[in-house]
Amino acid sequence: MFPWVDGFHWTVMHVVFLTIFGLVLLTVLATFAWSLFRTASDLRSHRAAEVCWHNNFSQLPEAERHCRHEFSGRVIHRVCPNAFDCQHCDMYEAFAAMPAPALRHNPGVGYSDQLLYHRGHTWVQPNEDGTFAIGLDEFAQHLIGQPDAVKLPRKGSAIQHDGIAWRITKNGREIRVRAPLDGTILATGGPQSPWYLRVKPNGAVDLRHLLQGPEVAGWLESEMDRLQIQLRTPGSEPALADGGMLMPELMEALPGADWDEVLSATFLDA
Amino acid sequence: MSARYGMVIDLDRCTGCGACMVACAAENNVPPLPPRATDRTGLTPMLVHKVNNGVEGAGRREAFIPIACMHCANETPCVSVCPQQAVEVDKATGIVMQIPQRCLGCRYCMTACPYHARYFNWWDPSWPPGMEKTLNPGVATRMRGVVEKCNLCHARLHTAMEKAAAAGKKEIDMADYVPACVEACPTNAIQFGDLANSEDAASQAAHSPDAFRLLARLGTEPKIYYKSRQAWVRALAERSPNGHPTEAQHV
Amino acid sequence: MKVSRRDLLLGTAGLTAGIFFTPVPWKVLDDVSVWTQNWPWIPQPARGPVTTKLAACTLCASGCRMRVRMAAGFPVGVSGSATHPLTKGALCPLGFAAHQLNWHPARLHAVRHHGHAVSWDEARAAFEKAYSEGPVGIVDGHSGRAASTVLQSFVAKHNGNYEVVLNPEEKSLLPYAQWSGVPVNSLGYDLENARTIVSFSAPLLDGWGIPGRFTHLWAERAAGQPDPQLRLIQIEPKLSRTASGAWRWIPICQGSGELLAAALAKILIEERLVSGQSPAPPASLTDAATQTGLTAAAIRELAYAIVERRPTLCISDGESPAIAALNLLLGAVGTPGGILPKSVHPFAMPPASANGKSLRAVLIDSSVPWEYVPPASTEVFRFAAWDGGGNRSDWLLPSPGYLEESTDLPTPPTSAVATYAIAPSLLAPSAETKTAAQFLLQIDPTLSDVDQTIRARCQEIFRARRGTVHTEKPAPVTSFESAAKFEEALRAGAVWLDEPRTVSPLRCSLKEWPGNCGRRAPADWVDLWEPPVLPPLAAKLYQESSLRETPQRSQS
Amino acid sequence: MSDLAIVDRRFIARGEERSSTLKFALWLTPWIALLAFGLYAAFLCLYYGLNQTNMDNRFAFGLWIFADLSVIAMGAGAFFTGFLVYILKQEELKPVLNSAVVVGLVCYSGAVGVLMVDVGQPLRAWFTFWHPNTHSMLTEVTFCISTYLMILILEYLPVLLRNRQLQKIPSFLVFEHQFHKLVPVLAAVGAFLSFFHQGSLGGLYGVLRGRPFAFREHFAIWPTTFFLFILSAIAVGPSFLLLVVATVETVTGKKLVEESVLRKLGFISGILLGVYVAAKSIDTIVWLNITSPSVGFAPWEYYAYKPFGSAILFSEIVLLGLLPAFLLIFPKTRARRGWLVFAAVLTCGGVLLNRFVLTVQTLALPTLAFDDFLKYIPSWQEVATFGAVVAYGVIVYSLSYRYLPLFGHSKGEDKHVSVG
Repeated sequence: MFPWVDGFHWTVMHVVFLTIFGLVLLTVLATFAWSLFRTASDLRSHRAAEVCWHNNFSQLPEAERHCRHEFSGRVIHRVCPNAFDCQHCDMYEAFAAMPAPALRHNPGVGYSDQLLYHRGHTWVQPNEDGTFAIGLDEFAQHLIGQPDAVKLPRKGSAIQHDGIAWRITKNGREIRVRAPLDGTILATGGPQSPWYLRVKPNGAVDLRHLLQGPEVAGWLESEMDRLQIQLRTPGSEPALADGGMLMPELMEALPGADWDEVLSATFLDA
Repeated sequence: MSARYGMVIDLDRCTGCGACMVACAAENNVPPLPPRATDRTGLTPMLVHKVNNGVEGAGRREAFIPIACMHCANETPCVSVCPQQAVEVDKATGIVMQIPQRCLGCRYCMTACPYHARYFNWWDPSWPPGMEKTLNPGVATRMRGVVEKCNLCHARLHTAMEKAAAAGKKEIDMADYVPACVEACPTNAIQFGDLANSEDAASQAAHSPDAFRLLARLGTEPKIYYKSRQAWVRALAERSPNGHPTEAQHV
Repeated sequence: MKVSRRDLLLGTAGLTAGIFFTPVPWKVLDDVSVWTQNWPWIPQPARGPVTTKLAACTLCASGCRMRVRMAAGFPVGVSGSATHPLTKGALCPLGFAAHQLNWHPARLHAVRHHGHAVSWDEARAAFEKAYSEGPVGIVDGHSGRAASTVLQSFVAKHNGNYEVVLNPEEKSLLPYAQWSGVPVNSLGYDLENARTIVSFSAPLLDGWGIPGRFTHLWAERAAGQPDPQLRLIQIEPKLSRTASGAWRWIPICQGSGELLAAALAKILIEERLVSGQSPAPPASLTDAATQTGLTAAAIRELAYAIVERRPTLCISDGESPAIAALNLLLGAVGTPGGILPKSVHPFAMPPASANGKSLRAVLIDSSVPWEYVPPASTEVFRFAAWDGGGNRSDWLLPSPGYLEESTDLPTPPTSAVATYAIAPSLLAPSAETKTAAQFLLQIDPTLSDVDQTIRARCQEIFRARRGTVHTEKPAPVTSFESAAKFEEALRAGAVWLDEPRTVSPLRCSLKEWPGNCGRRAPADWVDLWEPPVLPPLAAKLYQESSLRETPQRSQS
Repeated sequence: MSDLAIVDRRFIARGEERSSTLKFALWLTPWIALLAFGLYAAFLCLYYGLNQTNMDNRFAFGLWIFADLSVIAMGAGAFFTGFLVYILKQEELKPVLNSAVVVGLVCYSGAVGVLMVDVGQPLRAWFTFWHPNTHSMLTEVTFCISTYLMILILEYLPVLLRNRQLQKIPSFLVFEHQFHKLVPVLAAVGAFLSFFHQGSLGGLYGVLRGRPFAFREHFAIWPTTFFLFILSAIAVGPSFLLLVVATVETVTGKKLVEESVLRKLGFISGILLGVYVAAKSIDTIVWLNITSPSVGFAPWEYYAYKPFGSAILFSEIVLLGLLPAFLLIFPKTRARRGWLVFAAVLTCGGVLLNRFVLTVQTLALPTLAFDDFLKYIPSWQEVATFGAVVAYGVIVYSLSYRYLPLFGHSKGEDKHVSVG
């Protein structure tokens, strides 16, 4: 470009000067381009879900990061360091070995011992044919009630655990429901059918990170407590727990509440 | 050819009439600025300063110092600072050239010039209707927002060179190259010539004992010389010749 | 196909990156830069061949010869003409930008009556009515021109009154005219042969007389020299340009110059320092000292200084009999280096006459400066190229602008030698303009018209076979074979210069020392310099430099 | 809650305490007004030309150049903190990194904005890249500042992407995650660039042979002012950052970072300031006794004009140099919040004064024997434009503080603080 400027004459200084700045510019742009490239490859290799989840988890308030064994009663207080991926927890075996104290919880919301629960309020039901059914637990259902719309993944598409499995819209709020496990979508149900997704796991299945047995009750109870606190506005208590049971269509019932906060906390979202 | 054009201005002969300023402005198509313009926002490639010897009463004397671009030959302050080569020293003539088409108007060169010989176009140039017919064809008008200064009537040099070329000569005839201010001076106070040529009257005058240059100690080797038989005028060369500021102040 | 957000992002990114590999952005940059380098709304000079013509400046009576550079039919530059015998190439600062004057915003383009545009016919009708009702006065600012004869013969025929407005230089010569009977415009200063010049506040280095004439002498013989061949003694209250260029500056109290002159005369007579004859001044040295603010010793010293190098010539700023008397005493009247009568022109020069009639109307020629105040209760017809505002004028009559009128130029004031030249018109005068002479000629066609007069004058000079013609190099008049050729030369810019007059004593009869005429020294027009209409460039430059006080500057 | 407030809340990170939408709007209003007014003034300057300012041929640089130099010095905190954290591994400074980036971005973009108004032909500014004069300090400044501004924008990107709503877009979050790994590279490049242009800004005046008040002899190819500027910039950077954080804490009434972090900033600032003052003193002595007299300028004459008496030199070096350096280094005073902030204010004041002296006094002083001492009062257009930059800074910082994780998460540990 320079030679076109009449009267411009190259000097050694120009070469040195422009080389240095060329390099600087190159470095900067290369850095940018490289991260773009890495991002693209991450997205292609489905590592996005993991990255996002870890990021979100790191932002969760401490109160939402209790170790499951607080609910099982094996520890008094422990904050999960592993983004709820118990299979990577070096304490897993140790805790499993400990005897679970018999506790009686009354979460005030229905649950089933046959189901494995994800901390994002989805449950997993293993079928004998090796596939799994995935659904929304009663807590979440009562909260949301009848959804305005549901956006389910396409059949045959893949989901990653802790990634976004499907989206529900209610009262203009989008709820992102996290997938409890990895797999490929076989069939999709919905609010009407008993389950939302039927999934074929890819390869060996490891469900150690899902809650089961007594800890479920403990977990739900703590969730109820949280809900109590978050919804505590004058005159709302009776509405919330109707005879100790969580009433359905809670969002309809309490339009004034800060649902953004509640839903984010419930579905472990940012 | 490698000339070093310069001037020797005899301050004793200067009556401060201002003819050089007017002739310069007319030659270089300097626009008449709005009434708001002052001695600090004007366009005066040649500017005559009025100075005095600081004495009160009958002993008081005044003198006039015409100041144009000094065309510094050494470490020319305005050249090295320009970020985009809008100021250049013409190797063949020693003239410091301002290229308004390249200037972005950062005014760094103006802060660099110790002689305040550079001027910024604060206004869009404009003339009363019809007056643009009287613009000098040899010189392009400048636009707002750029710096300009004396270029020793480069257009006239150009004409002289064309004439020489037409006659098949290498050297120009100095009679053909006379800057407007030199031509205008009613007392011939300004000698113009090639300082590199020892035969040249100007270059001889530059070596006379009365000759001096402004702020010579800055080491910028200005090519505009001054001369005066009066000691107090010569003393104006330096801000503080021997550690003491000269009495004279700008009137 | 379905376009996801990701596709869009990638698409835009790719597009932005890709665009830099097309010529588009670079072309745009280039165009922008070119555009910024010639803003379309900035006027650029017309290209075209430049020709140089000789012309004469008509801003004042000096009639300096200029070399005017013309392009596309318009003047684009002015410079002095080194071969001009009087100016030697000098011009006044205004001259260098005067070629722009015709486009001055104050230029008059139509006849105006009390501010309203009217037609020439109405103006003519009004003037005819006026001089039919009573005597009219015609005021001339530059007497001796062919045009002046028109004005003069008109009043002669219609029982009018011809008045000439003199400039300060001419006024300073009035006393000698009164004492000797020689008309003012036949008197001049022989500066070239003087060795001491005593100036009483005369701005000798600041626009006095013919540009370049004195400044050259001063520059060659005086400037900066400790003991100059030409001693300039400036007697002036304030340190003017002339004062600071002078050999000696004698600061005196405002308006005490004439008393000082008297005191000097007293000393010169008492101490027999001079041979010249003049009545004894009544002044006493002591009250001269008190009034001037000088010590008696200083005055005596000054008296000795002014006669140390003769010839000595005293010059006053405007009319000043006492100073004229001092010149008489110094023998500086009618001798070389003093006040000399010019050779009488071969043709009759109209003497400036003013006899106090009560006038019905006044017609003011465009050569009259705007400062001129017309007599009260007269209808004023003022010719002017520019509206200088100010003084009363019922009728403003647009006259040709600069370089538009062809006129002849008789000897400029203060010149000791007679000259004659013709200013050609380089620009066609615009249709709506008329000179006063043309105006009168339309009213009275019997008057001899300007061009005839000029031709006649050329013939007379040619017949007299005296003097030289100065173009590039001087040639004697005799070298021209015909009057026509001679006139042609003059019209091409040549100047006729008479032979210097062999000394002719100037008989001045002065009974007694003239009393102080009580004339206040004129305001320092030199420093507060704002003639009604300045060339815009000049106005601009004096405003943008500390060189002269302009209204803006003097306020701040 | 009004709908607006609800939407507003959705952009604020979960669990972060922020003032109500109304209160925030009220806080912004005056700043937006100031910004708008300033933009109008800038428009006047661009449309009618620089005759709108009170600059002139003798005072060719005015308020704006002073503002640029100061603002860029203040912005030095950005590159220097990044340098400390990523290159010198001063991990405990991480909490203020994001703040530093925002401050830097604001300062540099503001400076560039003002420069575009300041030059007579902004449309030609890019000519410097087209046919640069490599001997000009200004060329170096132009190249460095434009490149570094680019870097700052890149560094700001991740902070921006961690906004509550933006981070819901997976690709953004992943990009942030990846980009964050490379930020040390940018920090290094940024440090390199800043080193040069901070210096060149000083060189800008040091090379003015025609202005003996500013002229300094060359050291290699650089005048001493080159190095003094770098020193003063990295000395004032942390102090200014400290001030910003302290101010935000006062305004919001929250404890945002550990006191130790601020003390550390103060200490670094103090040490560097000490070194700077020492160097500056030596430079001044050499200049007054050798450089200046050798070109025919009596040193004492520089301080012969009021208000630029020698008091200005004293306050620059002692009151606003030595004193704050002492306050910041001496543990007892550093430990006290009040003294810490006070010292930081003094430090900033000192560097501002230094920039002022160099830009304004240099031009005000006479050079020719018959020159006057010049006066210059900026026109309202100049002041307003300058005000716009300040307003712009406050607004951008306020928005960033409200919607972005400037100080990591005040809840939970700052495992994932972004970039410097």
